[in-house]
Amino acid sequence: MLSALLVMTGIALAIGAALGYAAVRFRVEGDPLVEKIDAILPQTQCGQCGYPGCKPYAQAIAGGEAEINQCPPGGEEGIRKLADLLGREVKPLSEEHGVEKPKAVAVIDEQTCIGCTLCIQACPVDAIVGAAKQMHTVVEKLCTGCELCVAPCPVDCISMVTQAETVQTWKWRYPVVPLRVEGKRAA
Amino acid sequence: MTRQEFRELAHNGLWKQNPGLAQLLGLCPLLAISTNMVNAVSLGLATILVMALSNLAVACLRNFIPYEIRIPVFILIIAALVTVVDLAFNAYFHSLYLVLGIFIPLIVTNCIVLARVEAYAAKNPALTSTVDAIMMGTGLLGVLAVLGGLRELAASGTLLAGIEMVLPGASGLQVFGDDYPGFLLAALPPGAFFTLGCLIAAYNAINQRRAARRLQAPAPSADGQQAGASAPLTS
Amino acid sequence: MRALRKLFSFNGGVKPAPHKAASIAEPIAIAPLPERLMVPLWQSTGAAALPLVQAGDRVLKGQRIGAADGGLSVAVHAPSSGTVLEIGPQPMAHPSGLLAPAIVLATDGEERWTELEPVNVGGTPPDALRDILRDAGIVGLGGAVFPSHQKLRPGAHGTRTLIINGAECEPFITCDDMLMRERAAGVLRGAMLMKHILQAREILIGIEDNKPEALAAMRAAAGSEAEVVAVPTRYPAGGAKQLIRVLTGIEVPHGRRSTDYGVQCFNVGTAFAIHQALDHGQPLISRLVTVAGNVARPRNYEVLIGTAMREVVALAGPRPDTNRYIMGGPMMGLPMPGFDVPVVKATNAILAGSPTLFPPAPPEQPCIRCGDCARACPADLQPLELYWFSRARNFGKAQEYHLFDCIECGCCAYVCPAHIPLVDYYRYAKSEVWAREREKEAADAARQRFEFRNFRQEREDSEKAAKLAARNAAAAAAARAAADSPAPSATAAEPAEPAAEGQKKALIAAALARAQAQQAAAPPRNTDDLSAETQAEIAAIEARRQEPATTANIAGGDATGTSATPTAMPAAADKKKALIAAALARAQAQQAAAPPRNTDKLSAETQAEIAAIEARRQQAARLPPEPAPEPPREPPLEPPK
Amino acid sequence: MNAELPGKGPNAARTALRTAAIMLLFTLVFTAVMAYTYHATRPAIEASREQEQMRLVDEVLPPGSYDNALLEDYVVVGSRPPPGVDKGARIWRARRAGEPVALVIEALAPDGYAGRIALLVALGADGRVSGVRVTAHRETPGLGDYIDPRKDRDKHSPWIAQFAGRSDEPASWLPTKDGGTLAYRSGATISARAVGQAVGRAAGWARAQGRQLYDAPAGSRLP
Amino acid sequence: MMHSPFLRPAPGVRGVMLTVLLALLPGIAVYAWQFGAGILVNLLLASCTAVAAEAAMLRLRGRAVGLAVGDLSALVTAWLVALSLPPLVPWWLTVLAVLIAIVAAKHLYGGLGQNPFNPAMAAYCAMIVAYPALMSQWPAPGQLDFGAQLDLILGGPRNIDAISSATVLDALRTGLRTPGATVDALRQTSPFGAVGGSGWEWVGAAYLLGGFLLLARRVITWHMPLAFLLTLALVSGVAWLIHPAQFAPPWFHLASGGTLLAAFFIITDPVSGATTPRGKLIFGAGIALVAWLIRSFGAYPEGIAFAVLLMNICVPLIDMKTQPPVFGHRGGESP
Amino acid sequence: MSHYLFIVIGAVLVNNVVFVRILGLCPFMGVSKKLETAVGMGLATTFVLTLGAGSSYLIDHYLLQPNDLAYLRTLSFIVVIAAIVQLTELVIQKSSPLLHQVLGIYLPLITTNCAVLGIPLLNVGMGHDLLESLLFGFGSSAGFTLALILFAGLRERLEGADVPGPFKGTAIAMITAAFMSLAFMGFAGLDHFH
Ligand SMILES: Cc1cc2nc3c(=O)[nH]c(=O)nc-3n(C[C@H](O)[C@H](O)[C@H](O)COP(=O)(O)O)c2cc1C
Ligand SMILES: Cc1cc2nc3c(=O)[nH]c(=O)nc-3n(C[C@H](O)[C@H](O)[C@H](O)COP(=O)(O)O)c2cc1C
Ligand SMILES: Cc1cc2nc3c(=O)[nH]c(=O)nc-3n(C[C@H](O)[C@H](O)[C@H](O)COP(=O)(O)O)c2cc1C
Ligand SMILES: Cc1cc2nc3c(=O)[nH]c(=O)nc-3n(C[C@H](O)[C@H](O)[C@H](O)CO)c2cc1C
Ligand code: SF4
Ligand code: SF4
Ligand code: SF4
Ligand code: SF4
Ligand code: FES
Repeated sequence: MLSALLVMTGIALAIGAALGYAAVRFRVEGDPLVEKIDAILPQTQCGQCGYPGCKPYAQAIAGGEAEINQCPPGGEEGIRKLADLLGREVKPLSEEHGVEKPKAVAVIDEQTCIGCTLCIQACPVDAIVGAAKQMHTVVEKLCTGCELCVAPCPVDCISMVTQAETVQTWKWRYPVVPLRVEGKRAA
Repeated sequence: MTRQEFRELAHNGLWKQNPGLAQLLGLCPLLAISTNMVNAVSLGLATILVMALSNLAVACLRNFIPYEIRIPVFILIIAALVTVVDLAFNAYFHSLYLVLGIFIPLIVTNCIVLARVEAYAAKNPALTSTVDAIMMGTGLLGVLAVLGGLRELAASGTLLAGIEMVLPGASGLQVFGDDYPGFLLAALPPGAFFTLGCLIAAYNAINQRRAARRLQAPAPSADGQQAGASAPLTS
Repeated sequence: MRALRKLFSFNGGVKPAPHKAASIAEPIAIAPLPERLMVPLWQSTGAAALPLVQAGDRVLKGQRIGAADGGLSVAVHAPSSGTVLEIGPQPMAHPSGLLAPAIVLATDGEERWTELEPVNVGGTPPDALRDILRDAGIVGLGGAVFPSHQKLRPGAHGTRTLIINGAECEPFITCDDMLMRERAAGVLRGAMLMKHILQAREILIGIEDNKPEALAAMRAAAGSEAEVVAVPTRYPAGGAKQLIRVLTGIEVPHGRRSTDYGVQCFNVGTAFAIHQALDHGQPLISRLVTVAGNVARPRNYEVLIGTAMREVVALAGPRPDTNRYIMGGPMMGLPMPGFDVPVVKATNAILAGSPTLFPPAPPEQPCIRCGDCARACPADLQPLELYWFSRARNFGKAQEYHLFDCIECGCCAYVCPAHIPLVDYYRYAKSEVWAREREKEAADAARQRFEFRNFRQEREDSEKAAKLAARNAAAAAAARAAADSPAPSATAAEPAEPAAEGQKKALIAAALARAQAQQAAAPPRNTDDLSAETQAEIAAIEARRQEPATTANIAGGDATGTSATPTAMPAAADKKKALIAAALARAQAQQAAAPPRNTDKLSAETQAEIAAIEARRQQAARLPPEPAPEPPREPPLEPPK
Repeated sequence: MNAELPGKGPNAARTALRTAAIMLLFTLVFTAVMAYTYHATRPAIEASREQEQMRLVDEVLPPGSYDNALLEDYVVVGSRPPPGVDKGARIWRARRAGEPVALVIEALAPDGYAGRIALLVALGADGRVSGVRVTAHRETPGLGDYIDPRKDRDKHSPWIAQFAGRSDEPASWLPTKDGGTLAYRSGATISARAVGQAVGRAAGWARAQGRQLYDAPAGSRLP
Repeated sequence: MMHSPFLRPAPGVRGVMLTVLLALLPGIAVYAWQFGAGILVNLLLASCTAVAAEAAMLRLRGRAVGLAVGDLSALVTAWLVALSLPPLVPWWLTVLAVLIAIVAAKHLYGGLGQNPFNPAMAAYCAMIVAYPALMSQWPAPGQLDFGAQLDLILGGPRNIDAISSATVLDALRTGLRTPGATVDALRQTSPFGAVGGSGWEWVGAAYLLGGFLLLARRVITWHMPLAFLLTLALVSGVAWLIHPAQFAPPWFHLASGGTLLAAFFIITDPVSGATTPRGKLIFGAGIALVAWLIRSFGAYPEGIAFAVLLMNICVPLIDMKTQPPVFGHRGGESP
Repeated sequence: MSHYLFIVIGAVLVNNVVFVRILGLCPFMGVSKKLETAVGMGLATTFVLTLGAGSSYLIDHYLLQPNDLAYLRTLSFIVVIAAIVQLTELVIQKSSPLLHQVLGIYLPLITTNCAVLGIPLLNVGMGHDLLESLLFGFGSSAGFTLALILFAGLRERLEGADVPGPFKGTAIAMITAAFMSLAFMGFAGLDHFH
């Protein structure tokens, strides 16, 4: 009994001291992971993930507080990349945070706009131009489609318009694989 | 603890976060010891015991454990409890002890034990922590039992052979006839991997079908539940 | 005869049946002038041309009707004289089936040329020559429609060898063959001009050895000026990299330009077009097109750009079961979405297809990894791996396996026993990768702008810290006053309350009425103290407002057109261009004055816009926080924080 | 194990001391728990172990045939083991009223199909084999593992039982196929041959030793 | 919509598989001639099971059944399973093996083209591990008439010593465990023919013929068979030269067991094998090396099946590391 | 000499930790989705396990056995291994930031790899001496690394396969592991030929 206590005391003392010392001496500084995660997020800054922007969400993921499937604009592809980076399982987009939509841009109905500047303040990427009491316009190229400007508008003049394909932005379709028989799923 | 909490813990441990099927933790004993049902269930019980004790101990002591040495302390606690269980098996179920071999000491590194201690017991009160451990352990035990049963049945056509090691006087079942040629592979490592793979697939299939049904059921109202309840009968 | 040149060879390749004899039986014919010509604005790899005419304008043959926009763009010209009917979305010779902006001409049958100015090549500096070629609309006629003026820049170490590509390796196509037979002198003259511009030392003309007449004609024309080399017939010997390899032994890796290796390669048609552009001042308004396949009289025609394909094929007598057109050869050609798409500069052949001639592809079977594709691939790729990863949408891996080295020659799909449309998978993967790159760029830009905005807000906050107290007081007073007014201070963001709802409606009605009134009564507005920039912006927006029917709303319901959007109508585009130019100038001036900011990486245009916004901000900061000169106009909202 | 804890001041030494002290406390408490359990269960464990060994011995030697404390009455084989016997093996002596009854030898067959086969051979004082048991082997399951009676499909007359009572010349303990007298199962001759030869060698050696093995003092080591 | 290339002369997967089946016919004929028609029963049994299993799996997975069954790949697998099992195994063993091949090794991975392991060899390995006794009962040529064979296949009583004469590899492996035995002495005994096992030499020659057909029809390339046979000859030759009493000579290794069947029909399985030229050489050589090791030192007499599976495991890495240089990246003649 | 060779061959191939001894499966399943991470995890485990095997032997041989403290094995081994993990991390962090970047995130995971405790316990059970313990530890972890890398290669390829729905993900990975362990059974016997 005594020998047991002595032996374990020795081991514990050595290890406890070493770890306690090490814990203070070699603190891990900074977290490059956040940058890597942030680089994957779409930077829409829409807050649908439940965080006030992409960077905070990235920090939350890195800190283990958030799941990787909370960003609807990033969609399935984004989740896949995050899973890859973090070595986690791919999951479907969390329903409570929204659904993946085709990219849209905000369009201000200029007839209706009263120039209140509320949307300008809401837009996280300065994509809206206009001054007080001037009707405002969205610079299409800069708009990330975050929809943050839609709610604040007092006259509901902002609508989200999905972007149509042009010949230049057209993507080749996934070649259809005609292997599956419709309606013949396993019962 | 409320009923609701209890059900939540039970559902998590038994199904949603099942260690063997969903979290894929504690795989080594799961695969190595499930050659027959008796071994599997025995190790499962031992694991439940260790998990419950260690969760209880950690939940009680959690306020005294400094953050920086929490993991060494957790390991210390688990290892001590495992040793206690190991000694107890050695003393009172000696033949079983011989069969389970190093897998009793290995409960220490069984990731699920440390995972539950770290993720649950370190943050929750004693009672719920213990329940959580028991539920998680039971989830693992369930998988162990199914896996052990399937493998034993395929390999030798028996069930619960060797039960006399635990319950003297009881005897196993010869399920298939005497001339069953036996599928030895099931008792070997490939059979373990394969059977667990199929169990996981079955688990996925059930979950997928449930999810599909939930999608089909239009509203989460009373009739939605009804549709969900009647579906198993009709399908 | 010279001593035989040592030829090299490339791996892989296939030998499909040539099917060329039928269309070389008769000489090149000139296709008759159609009544209507559709000239797409987008006919080169870069951006679409900017239209220079408006609906109703009269144009002459060869008149420039679209100007190059950016380095990889070239001009487009009226193929014949007539009237501009409309400028707008039209069917396009593109597999997507999407409409693209085009200039539609009604021909007047007079074929009246605009004034043509031959160029004194010797006395013109190369840069000017390149500009002339750009404005003559010269692009590569070998299929890639890459602007030739860009390729005519000598590499870092000069260009040693100019290769003229007369290989024409695709089955069915014979337009280069016929061109070389009938217009060898012009081709050679074009080659000499390019040699001059590139300061190249030698010209090699590579022709597949199954075209003896073309070889003979070119040899006769070349004399000692150029070396005409017969190369073994094997598809894709005409691929630029493969031909360079065969003739010189040089392998040009992906991502490198052949000029870096002292070689440059042009199609024979391109050479001829350059000869016409420089020697006769004649822009690229027509090209040779092989019409073959399911037609009674396969033949080569000289066709005006913009002629509907249906009319061209009609000349060759299509058989009744013709169900589709293919632009290009059977290996690399693209299926056309309809019969009425126009001939474009990329149209080297139109193959009429029928269910028997080009039967629908057999169903795709699983890849059995037999490796036949890898053996056939002239780029030495592992097509099966590319396929595996493209199919799984694992584009990162596909790129690791050199997806972008694939030249889309189709050899792999040709030999694949599983009948997998391999090239389609690669095209799919490539366009997804490009789309992702665009998204990534957009995300990076958005991040920068977001960070910049946060930074600016902080700065403004601290600058205004002193004024804040006073302002708060004022705002509070205003709010109190507003609270007493008939419209209480409920915010519009609470739609649940019926009162708020009604109020919102009222507000909208009021705002609408105001806006309309504003429009009706010409602008006695409070814009007098705005800066020139802001005014320009507003003018642009006003202009847009005046034209409700313009831009994309008709095209496809998409959003407004910035200058890059091809759907912009000419007038709007012109106005916008002017505005943008102004903004640019302003921005540059501002940039010169202001300290460098973290927006430098943005495009000039975007920077201009940011500059405008900045200006506006400063403006707004100068304005009193609650200016309220017309109290009823400003709804009682929370003061900006 | 991460070192990512909140820094609690720069005094590393003090923190280290404090954590060490707590660690120590935990260690002491839990070591004490273990030590206590160990001492509490020790008798039961010893008993179980002996029981297990006796269970094996009982399988090769009828329990009533001797009256000494068999497990304490053994000699150890030296570093140069005799043929058929394991290095460092024990040989237990069963006696009735002090008279030799049987030897229980830890034997070894080095040439099984998949390596060594460990055996327990009981050799009566009359030179007859009393029983043989396989204690460890790696023979192919389903083919060569019939040498272990628990795996033998024929539960009524297990293969290994055929050694009991034999006193004939060990040289003939070969599979019938090799001209010996041993039966074998499903063509798996190697396992049978290996076991037979090992038993024969061990028994032959022990017989040749005569009473020497019984007379050596308990716990002594043979040269 | 239909895309380029618009010409597709390739024969289709069915054509490829049909060639393989045809190329197997000479081997099967000689097999039946030497060892009796029992093998034909097994082939039939395996084929029916394979087609049924393939169709059932496709249906379960909601795929078009006709096209995929029509590609004949299941038949190739079934024939190769039947040809690698001993010809007298009971019927249920053949059925079980084919089910493992088609269901577990092929369709759980998504069917044709996706399986990382050679289905036939996976089934063979599973069977030899599960039923080593049944799997080592090989008859001598001309030993049993068709009726007796049929009876055994249908599950009749098995008197092992009457029906089985261990294969030469087995005999060699076990024989060498007897102290003092030498290869030469052993080869005087019955199962050994002039070079390989008696009777098997002829079957091997017929497989060789089929292999040349596959080579001529470009269904397979020379890399794998050559690397495999050369390496096997090389390692066994070196060992034999060093210690002729303990190691069998190279021609014995080449002519016995499944060597020739494996060389042309099994290791060449395109789906589970390496695909790059260098990769194929490594793959073939690796199989030979591992197979020789297992034959000479391992617990199982015939190591080719395990060697194939083991090299299957390495295929992704081999393929990754042996990518041929892409056009322009050779670094050869650029200036 | 060949005795030591057999220990290594036996530990790497014949009694591969993962496929035959069935140890270390959680990281085997968890960290094998990408080749790079598999290599990192393998290297980290090899380092720690080899050291752990050696130091466990020393503790057992010089501290526990002389004092009849066999029951403290589990506890002392795991504590020492945890300490080794931690110290390795510190040493690497200080001496080679690059290596730390590669291995850093795997080190903490190693403590819950049951091979890390299982191999030292097996060492004791098999009565290995110091050199044998080290070789056995090294061989086993090399076997773990080999299994992990090969498995990761296969899994990367499997990502593209059209696996039936319920089998996607871990189920098919398990089945792949089953075939791999079947293949490794072919090595049976290679560690004790005559
Ligand atoms: C080994 C094991 C197998 C199980 N199999 C099933 C099953 O086949 N079907 C099922 O509905 N639940 C199964 N369960 C899950 C529990 O019964 C689960 O708690 C219960 O289904 C409640 O889930 P629900 O609230 O989502 O309906 C299983 C649990 C374990 C541990
Ligand atoms: C597979 C393939 C085949 C080609 N075949 C020819 C050809 O036969 N003749 C030709 O002029 N260009 C052919 N090209 C286009 C050339 O690669 C290259 O773009 C062209 O010769 C450059 O000349 P250009 O810029 O004048 O068009 C082919 C391209 C590819 C990818
Ligand atoms: C995979 C496999 C495992 C075998 N395992 C054993 C075994 O454990 N014991 C045994 O005696 N024979 C075993 N054998 C059988 C022997 O190889 C051999 O066939 C048998 O002993 C016949 O020996 P003979 O040559 O003396 O007739 C096995 C055979 C195979 C194919
Ligand atoms: C040359 C060649 C060899 C083949 N060899 C095998 C084989 O060894 N085992 C097998 O199951 N299938 C074989 N197949 C058939 C097919 O490739 C196999 O069923 C796939 O692995 C199933 O996906 C072969 C096919 C070809 C063309
Ligand atoms: S949901 Fe996505 S895009 Fe929106 S803020 Fe969160 S991370 Fe950014
Ligand atoms: S304009 Fe609206 S939708 Fe677009 S980025 Fe700004 S706030 Fe988001
Ligand atoms: S040719 Fe077709 S089937 Fe063969 S490997 Fe290539 S893609 Fe696969
Ligand atoms: S299409 Fe691409 S992958 Fe296919 S053969 Fe041509 S270059 Fe190779
Ligand atoms: S249980 Fe063995 S590693 Fe997790």
